Amino acid sequence: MKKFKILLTTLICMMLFSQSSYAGSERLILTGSSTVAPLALEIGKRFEQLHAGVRVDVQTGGSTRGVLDARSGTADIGMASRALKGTEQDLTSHLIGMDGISIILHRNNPVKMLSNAQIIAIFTGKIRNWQQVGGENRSITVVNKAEGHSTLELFLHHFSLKNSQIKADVIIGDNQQGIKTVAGNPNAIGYVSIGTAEYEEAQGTAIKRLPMAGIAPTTEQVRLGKFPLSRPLNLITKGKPSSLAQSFIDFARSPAVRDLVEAQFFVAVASQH
Amino acid sequence: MIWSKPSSLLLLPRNIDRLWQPLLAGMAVLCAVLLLLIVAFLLKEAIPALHDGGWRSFFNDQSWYPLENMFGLLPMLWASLAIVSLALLLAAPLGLANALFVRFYAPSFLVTPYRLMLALLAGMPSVVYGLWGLTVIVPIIAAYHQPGTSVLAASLVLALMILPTVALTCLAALEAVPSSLHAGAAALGMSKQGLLLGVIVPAARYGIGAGMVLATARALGETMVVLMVAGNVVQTPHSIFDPVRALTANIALEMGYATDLHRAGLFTSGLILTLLVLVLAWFAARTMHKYQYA
Amino acid sequence: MTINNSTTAYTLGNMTLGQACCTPVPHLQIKKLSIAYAGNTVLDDVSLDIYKGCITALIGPSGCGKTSFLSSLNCLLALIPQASVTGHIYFDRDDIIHDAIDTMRLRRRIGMIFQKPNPFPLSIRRNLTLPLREHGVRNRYLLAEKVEQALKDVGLWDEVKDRLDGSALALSGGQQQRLCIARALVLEPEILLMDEPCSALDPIASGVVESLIKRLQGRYTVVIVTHNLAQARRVANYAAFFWMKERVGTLIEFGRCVNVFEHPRNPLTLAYVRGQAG
Amino acid sequence: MPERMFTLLIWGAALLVTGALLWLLADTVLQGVAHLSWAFIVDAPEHAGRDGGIGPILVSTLCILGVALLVSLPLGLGAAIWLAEFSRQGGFLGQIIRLSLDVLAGVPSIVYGLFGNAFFSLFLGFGFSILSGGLTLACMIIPVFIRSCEAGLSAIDHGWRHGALALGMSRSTAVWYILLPAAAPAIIAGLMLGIGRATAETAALIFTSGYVDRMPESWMDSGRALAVHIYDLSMNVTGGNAAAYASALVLVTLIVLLNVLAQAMTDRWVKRRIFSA
Repeated sequence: MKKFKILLTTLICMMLFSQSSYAGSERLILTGSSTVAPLALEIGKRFEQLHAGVRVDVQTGGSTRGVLDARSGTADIGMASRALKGTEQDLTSHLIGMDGISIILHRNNPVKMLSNAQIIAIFTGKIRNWQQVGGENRSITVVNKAEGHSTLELFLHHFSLKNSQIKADVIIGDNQQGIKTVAGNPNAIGYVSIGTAEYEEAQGTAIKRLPMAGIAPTTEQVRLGKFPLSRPLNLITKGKPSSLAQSFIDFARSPAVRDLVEAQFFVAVASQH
Repeated sequence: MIWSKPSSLLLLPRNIDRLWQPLLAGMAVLCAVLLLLIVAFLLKEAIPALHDGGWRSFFNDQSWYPLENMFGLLPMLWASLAIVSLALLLAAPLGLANALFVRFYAPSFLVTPYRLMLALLAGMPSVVYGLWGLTVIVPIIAAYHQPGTSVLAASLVLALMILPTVALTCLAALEAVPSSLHAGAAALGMSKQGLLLGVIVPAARYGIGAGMVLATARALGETMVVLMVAGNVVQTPHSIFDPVRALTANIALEMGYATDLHRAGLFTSGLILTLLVLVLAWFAARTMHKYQYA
Repeated sequence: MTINNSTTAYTLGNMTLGQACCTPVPHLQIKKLSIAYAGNTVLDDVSLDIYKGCITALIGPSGCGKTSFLSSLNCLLALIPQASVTGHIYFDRDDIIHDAIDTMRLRRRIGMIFQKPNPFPLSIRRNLTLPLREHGVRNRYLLAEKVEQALKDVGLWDEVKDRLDGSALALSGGQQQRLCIARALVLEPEILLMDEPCSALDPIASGVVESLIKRLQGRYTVVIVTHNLAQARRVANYAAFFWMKERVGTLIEFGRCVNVFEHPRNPLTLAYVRGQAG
Repeated sequence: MPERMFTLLIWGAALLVTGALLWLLADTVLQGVAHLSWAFIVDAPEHAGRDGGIGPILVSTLCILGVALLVSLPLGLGAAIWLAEFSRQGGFLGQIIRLSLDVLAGVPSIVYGLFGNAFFSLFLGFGFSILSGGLTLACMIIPVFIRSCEAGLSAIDHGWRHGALALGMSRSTAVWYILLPAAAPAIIAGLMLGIGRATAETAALIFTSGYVDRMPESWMDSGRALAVHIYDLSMNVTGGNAAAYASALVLVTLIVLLNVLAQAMTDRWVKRRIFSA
């Protein structure tokens, strides 16, 4: 009985202590795009080092979620891998980088190039074998994204497709899952963020990016504004952000994080000027 | 005298039970109210999708494309049912056979380790089954039929996952059969096979049945395994190699990203799942009821 | 009729053998008692006095409501859902059926021994100290003293004094039943209700318990249900004979043990005690 | 069907199942051990979990489990005691509560996740946090725990109950000193079932306790559970399989250890009940 009481007291003390430590520190909550999240996480870590007592929590949830959380106040800052839509003009976006969307194949797939028409035919199920586009005699595994991701929306918009037209074999959630799926299947075709794909390739993952409309899917082409399927990476706030959020946004847009942005293979805004 | 003898028996409000009873009753009611709370919150979140006859779209729409405001749940419902029934088709006979093995065939030195193994695997997290299915079963199926993630993969892993539970519940039901029945049948000169199939298994049928229903409920509610190995493509399955998305996987996959009507749609599928489980629980309770009075 | 606190009847001590006082003063008065389960009457219209310091045996065939009658005396019947009791049971001026009484206190004063020995799954010592603590005895020395005395009273002390902290469930059936009696005695009750206390025991253990019951006479008021007519005859001062009439149990005859067994007034009683019916 | 065929069939089924299960077990243990080290257990994850360890995740997992048990144990035990010892037999309230508990026990974990997200995270404003996750898990294990405890209490010989009451003991005393220790095996079984379910749970935690794989600093911080980490590594992280298997091994070992611990603690409790004077 005595031991139990001691245990209970300790627990309560721990709770009080942790509560007070929580109250003493400032916290920034970022939610939204899974494309921006890894970058925001890295920026957050550096930001924490510079600002003692600040904790930056990053949760993924898709661009639309980021927009809505910023609007509702659930998050201090939303993350979106797209521009704000017409219905979202009540919010403010802060550009922190640029990214593109690239078609990816398994590294061992001999196919070097696909035209837009071929891509559409593959994703709508009209072409079902790699032989039809100059590859080996294998059936194609189409990897599509789950609804709610801006990557999917941009891809569909670019090729003027509806999601219901796509005949997918596998549906994936995050960029990383798409890359893992394609890397594990020699017959797969998918599309992911260029930044994520370049990062993964640098890590030795067995994927390759395909040029689109003859333009190589690289950070360089996105920077030059030549790559057709490119998009802004934004931080979203409602009204005037808190001073902490403002300093985080300023920090994320400053040259101080340029190496982080480039390490994730995105185009840093600071370099555009 | 340490305590004085009560001069009267008249009630004094000293009884400690009077303190505990309402407290404990309150706890019990609180636990039960949880069900109401869950249903209420699911309904509250699902209302935007249900009102104005919106619920009809869940059954009338062709398929699930929230971006295009199509909320047909039927393909996923069929997928869930296909996966579960195939898994049960595999797990039920194998589980029963394993229970018979442990009870009547296994050499005595094997019985305890075998039971331990079953108990350990029954407690294995489903995400571990999913991980194993994703890295072992899916590539094997993919070698025969792309992409590997399919109804078959999900059913196989799910069957393996519920097998220990099925075997253990069947075993419990078999052990509940009185041994006098055993001796009686053996005295009639019945063969072991005749004894098991003709006497023991029928005598244990209600216990076995209830175990199966519980296993079905568990398989139907399982999320991680189907999310990881079924492929998650929304379509009505036409072959066991088709990748499909189950109702539970749909919630797990899209919940983090869903907003507005889409989110409401996911809560609706949660409601439908709960309803399915309710029916199964009622069924199991009825089976058990029969069992008690058989 | 009230209990005099100063009498020595309730102090513990080595019990003496042989006849002690058995005065025909009613300790419990039962008036027109009827018991029904879910509307089916099982015992109808029983009126009976239980005499102070005497052993009263309840005899009769199975199912005639003897056990129900016994459990109504300490309000244990109220635990069974749908059981209803009508009539009056007077104890210490209170009607325990109709007055708002503290059943916990009532049961401390009216102990009960069950057919199947039911020592708690605790140590032998704890079986005795737990009820004492519940009723406010906290002093360690006093507890130890009372435990020893109770065990000596039931003749168990020499058998278990070396293993008081061993599990009570390790005792033999007869020892368990004596422990249960000790557990009831340690609370210094006034009345002991015994529901076939020997029927689950072997003949030797049964003999030991029976002699123990006999020694309780004069110090406690005992009501004992038994199917063993010879035993009833050996231990009881009074006997009550119950019988089923049209599926409803009722009291046929009550009187001094000798009278009921030797010169019954009712032919049914005669047939039963002679072994011709029941 | 000849007798021998049937025997062969039974043995075949046993071998098949044992083979498959041992395959799974061996894979988990062998692949897990290959990546396992002390550093893996205490370090923080790096590169999305490819490198580094699972230290903060282990802490989050135990915190979530702690919250779940702290809430569900007293509540569940109290409810079970009321159902078994205080409620009127065949009473209306008792029946309703039992029925809803049966339904709750069958509700899929993902539905608990939906509820936890809507109720704890959003309605009560706990956000993605260890508190939300723990409370959601508590809701999930309470029905299983109650039913197990109640079954254990109901299976106890009525003689003890009557004996205690006939001695003028209160029901509360009888429950605390006699019935609970006697029902201890069933209570541990329920506890183990609950711990097993809570530790293994993934789906209900994704939307309640969240993904953050850093060391939690308060109950309101988001914390990634081990099961969620395994899911993330296997689905989202290229080259994460080795770490996933190592985490899986840690998770399974953790569940076994917690079971042993629960068993030992209950044993001690029962002994104290028997022997303290």
